[in-house]
Amino acid sequence: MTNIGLYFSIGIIVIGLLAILRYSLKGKDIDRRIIFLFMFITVASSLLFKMEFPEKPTLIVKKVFNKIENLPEGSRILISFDFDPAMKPEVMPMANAFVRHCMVKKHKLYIMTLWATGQALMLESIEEVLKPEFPDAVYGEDYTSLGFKAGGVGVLNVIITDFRKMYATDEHGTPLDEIPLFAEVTSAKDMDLILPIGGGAPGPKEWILFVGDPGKVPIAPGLAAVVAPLIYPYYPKQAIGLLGGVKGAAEYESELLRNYDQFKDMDTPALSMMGPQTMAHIVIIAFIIIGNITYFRKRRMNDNA
Amino acid sequence: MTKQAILAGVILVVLLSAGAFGQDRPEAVVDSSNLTGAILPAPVTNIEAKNHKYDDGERIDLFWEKSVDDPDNIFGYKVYRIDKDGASELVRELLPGTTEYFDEEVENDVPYQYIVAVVGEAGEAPSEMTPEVMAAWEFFNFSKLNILILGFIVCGSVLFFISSAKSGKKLFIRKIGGLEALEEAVGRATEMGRPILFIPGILDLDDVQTLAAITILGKVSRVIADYDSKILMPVSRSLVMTSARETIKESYMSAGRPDGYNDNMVQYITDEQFGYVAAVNGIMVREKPATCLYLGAFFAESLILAETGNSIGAIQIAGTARPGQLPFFVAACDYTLIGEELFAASAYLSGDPKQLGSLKGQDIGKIVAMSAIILGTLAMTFASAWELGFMQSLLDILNSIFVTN
Amino acid sequence: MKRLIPVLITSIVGTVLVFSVFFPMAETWGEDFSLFFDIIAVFAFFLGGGNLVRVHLIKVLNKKGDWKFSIVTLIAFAITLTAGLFKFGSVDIAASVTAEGTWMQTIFNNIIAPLSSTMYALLAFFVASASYRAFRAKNREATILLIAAFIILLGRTPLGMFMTGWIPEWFSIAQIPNLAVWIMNGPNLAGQRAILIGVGLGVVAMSLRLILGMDRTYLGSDHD
Amino acid sequence: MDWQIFGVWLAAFMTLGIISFLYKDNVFYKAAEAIFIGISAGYWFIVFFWDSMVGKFYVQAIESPEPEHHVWVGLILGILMLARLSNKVGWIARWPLAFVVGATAGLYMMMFFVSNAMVQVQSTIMPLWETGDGWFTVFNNIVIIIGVTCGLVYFFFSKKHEGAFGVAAKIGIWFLMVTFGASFGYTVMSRMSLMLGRLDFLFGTWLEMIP
Repeated sequence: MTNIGLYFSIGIIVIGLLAILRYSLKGKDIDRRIIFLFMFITVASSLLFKMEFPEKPTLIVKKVFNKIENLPEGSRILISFDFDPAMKPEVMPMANAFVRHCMVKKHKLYIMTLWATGQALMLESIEEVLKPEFPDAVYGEDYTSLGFKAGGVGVLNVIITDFRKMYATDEHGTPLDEIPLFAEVTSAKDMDLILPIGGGAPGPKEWILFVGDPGKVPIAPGLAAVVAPLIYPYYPKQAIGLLGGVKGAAEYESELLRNYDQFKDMDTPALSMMGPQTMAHIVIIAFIIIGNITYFRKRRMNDNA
Repeated sequence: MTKQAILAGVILVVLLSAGAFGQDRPEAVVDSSNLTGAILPAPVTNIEAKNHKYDDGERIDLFWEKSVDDPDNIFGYKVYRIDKDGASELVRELLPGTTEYFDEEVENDVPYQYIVAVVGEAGEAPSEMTPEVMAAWEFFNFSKLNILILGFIVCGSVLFFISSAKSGKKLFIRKIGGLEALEEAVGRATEMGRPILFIPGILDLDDVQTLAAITILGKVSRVIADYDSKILMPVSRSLVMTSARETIKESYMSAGRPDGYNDNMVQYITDEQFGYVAAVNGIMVREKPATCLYLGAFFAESLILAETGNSIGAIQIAGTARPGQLPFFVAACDYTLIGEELFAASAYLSGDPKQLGSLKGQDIGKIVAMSAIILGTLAMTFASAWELGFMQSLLDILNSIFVTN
Repeated sequence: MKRLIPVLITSIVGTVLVFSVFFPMAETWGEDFSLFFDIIAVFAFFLGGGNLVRVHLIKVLNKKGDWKFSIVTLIAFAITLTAGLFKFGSVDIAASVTAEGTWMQTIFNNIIAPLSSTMYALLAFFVASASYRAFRAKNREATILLIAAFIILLGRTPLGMFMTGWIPEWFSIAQIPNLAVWIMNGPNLAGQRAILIGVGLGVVAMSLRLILGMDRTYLGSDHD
Repeated sequence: MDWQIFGVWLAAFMTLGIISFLYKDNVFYKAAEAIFIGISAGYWFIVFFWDSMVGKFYVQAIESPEPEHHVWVGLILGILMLARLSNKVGWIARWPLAFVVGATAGLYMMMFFVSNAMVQVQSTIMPLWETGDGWFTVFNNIVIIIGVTCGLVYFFFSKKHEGAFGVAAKIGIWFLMVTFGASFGYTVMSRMSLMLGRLDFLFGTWLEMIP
């Protein structure tokens, strides 16, 4: 049913654009209300009919994916949920994609947060993605969660030398020494990869400066779009790659879909958020082209006249 | 709301627990009771307490080298402050790995001593007591001397060219397209019998861009008064309304037409950003101004205004210093004053040689900036690539000139 | 006299605050100014709000144009003021006027918030119409603008990769999405910096003109 | 009637009223606009009033055990503002205005000079080439240096844009154009998400068409 709606609206948009193109060949400008109408139909239909496009990852995202993909099975990966509900729509998809990817590659997952407000989001990811999708994963052996600890950069300064100094127990009160995952882990330096997700302070920047740099641990941050340009300069020396905003998350989701059949039914919030935006971009691009055609036709007609 | 509540809660808990810790055992300066038989951790070394420079006498900075047992065998550090009567107070507990503490709870010109104790399983290992130190009050902030000097160079050159213009020296000032078009735009509105819309941004009078807008309004309203055309000025701040009225009134006075002015030219709408935009959009489509001027601080509304203005066929001149909004004005308006041009506009429009002189002064600032960038880059490149000593010293000099903290 | 005193006030206050940053004891004066300013702004609102009421009352009394809507504005204004001054719906009189459960909060959530986010959302439409009209290769500058915008737009869609994905890995910078990232971090950064430096210098010169009293139309005239 | 549902319908009508402006000015837009102006003007005054007069002035100057007397200066300047209500003493209202203008000019003069001019100059000083840098990093660094200097040349007021200087100014304006084009393109996406939010409200929360 939805597919019919989707094809129907794409059909309308394409036919409409062709009609406008023909009109513009006469060198006439169209009324801006027609553009408004197109934008409305485009975004509304792709929202209503869940339009999604496969994304081909940019280099900077691909490097993160490849890193997780190529680490040997059983590598230790730490994910830090350093964000609050306001940032959630942008960065939660990244967190979930990372969790899925790490679990499917049978890496050992260490989950924590530096934000008090990140605690609930961290749990949400564990309860709604990790547990239902990987029922075989055993807590303590395949993944573990340290929960929230106040102190920001202070926490980072400690765990770079010793987790046990900061965390006597995990989130559930089990002493770290009783958790198999921590048997051979002393500090954050024992991680094979760290994935800090967020956009404020403390966040990815602090992870790079206080853990990644001094501990020589590879870091691949997931960032809210507004802060992405501020973190770009750390790539490629201090961050092996990064995911910026919904687009980065969508590229990652799409890469997961392409490589793993088992994920074909997973929900892809970033891809479905990208759908309407991509359509809108394409329509805007089309209008820019049409505008230029109109302009050059008009100029030629004026030259001839 | 809930976020703030959570945040407030967290802060409260943190403060309370800090307070609770703080009162734990205030007398325990040297608590080395070795009950468990474990060995005391090594104390910190090279402890140093210094008056924080260039403040109002409110802070003492404490530095030390961490214990050799940090982080394996210690729980953390405790900072004790001892006043002149010998009474000690635990001021803070710190995490392992810490090597500094800034004490901001001190009184001006009172001597204090400090001890940093390493807390381990067996108890606390205190450091040596620091010599007496006072939080002294300084008159001048010498760390900002470079800013003062650079400021003097730039301001000095502005003042120099103002005074040289006063003495009648001729100055060349390049044409600024948007400002050249201004008079023509006002003339066009007069011919068409339609009003001129002036939007001074959405910030209050405590923003420099709004100030720039008001100074430009002074010149524009003079032209409007001369042409006897009509100005519409909806504003989103009451103070801006008051100052705009004074400005326009003065222009009508000096144009010799005091009766042409009335208070309704400037209208307060609402402080709410988009409420104001909704109203301005309404005014545009109903009053159909022939010329729209958007000068000042603009945010997301820039494009909403400029596109609506475009749909009614108005000539639009915009100007803002906010890089984020310039693209929209450049795309949708006929002329745009980019950043610096906005602040230069009123001097340019005044045609007054003294004010034009200040523009030339600004150029000196640009020369300083450009030379610093080029010299600095070359110095840094040579210094790091070939390890040339004198290049490094040149770089150090430049860094000390431009350092800001 | 009527003009001399204000000019002196501007010059003295301005000069003092310029130098306040260099003296530790005066460092907080800037914050004091913000406090004064907030208080002044409240009083100024009596003039602004008064103007609002006056304008709409006149419209209603003269039955001019859209006078019926002016009634709506006046009523809405009066209701909000009353609800806020007496803190309607507030459980605790000491609590914030916009606290949970107050009328002010309800008004904000159900009227102001949807209205302003819709107004904000209109931008999506205006961005499209502005691109159609403005991004035309009229001259060299406009063409550069067009190309930069086009690359960034393409880079943010799968189209960009689709078109240039064939470019080999060693020259992957030429792939449009990567090129888009570079434009943001290279030329865009340079342009932004030039603007910011210019603004910094422009503000210095303008402030000097104001403090020196060279530019003072905002102070009105001697005539009244 | 359920107030929750009433709230959603009210918000939906407000939303549609504003959107209808895209077609043309109409009664619904005028109604939404009138309500918007009245309510928001009142709202912000109330917020500022409680925040500044009570939260700041009353608490600091009167209620506090150690009253801060200088806060009264603000109150006096504020009261002087009201002189505008009278034609005779209206000119006194220029004093607070002059105070605000002077303070803003003085305060921001140094602030802009430091945070805009000096900080940006300092962060542009960087090595063109460092051991281990690829050709592209070097290229990018050169582009930034050229861009900043030529951009500044464009802003020169007191020299004719001709000869080599003119070429630099031309390159400068090109850089500015790239900046504008790129920033425009980059923001398109965030503008779209705003509209998505509103449509999601209309189709989802209000009409319940989205599952």
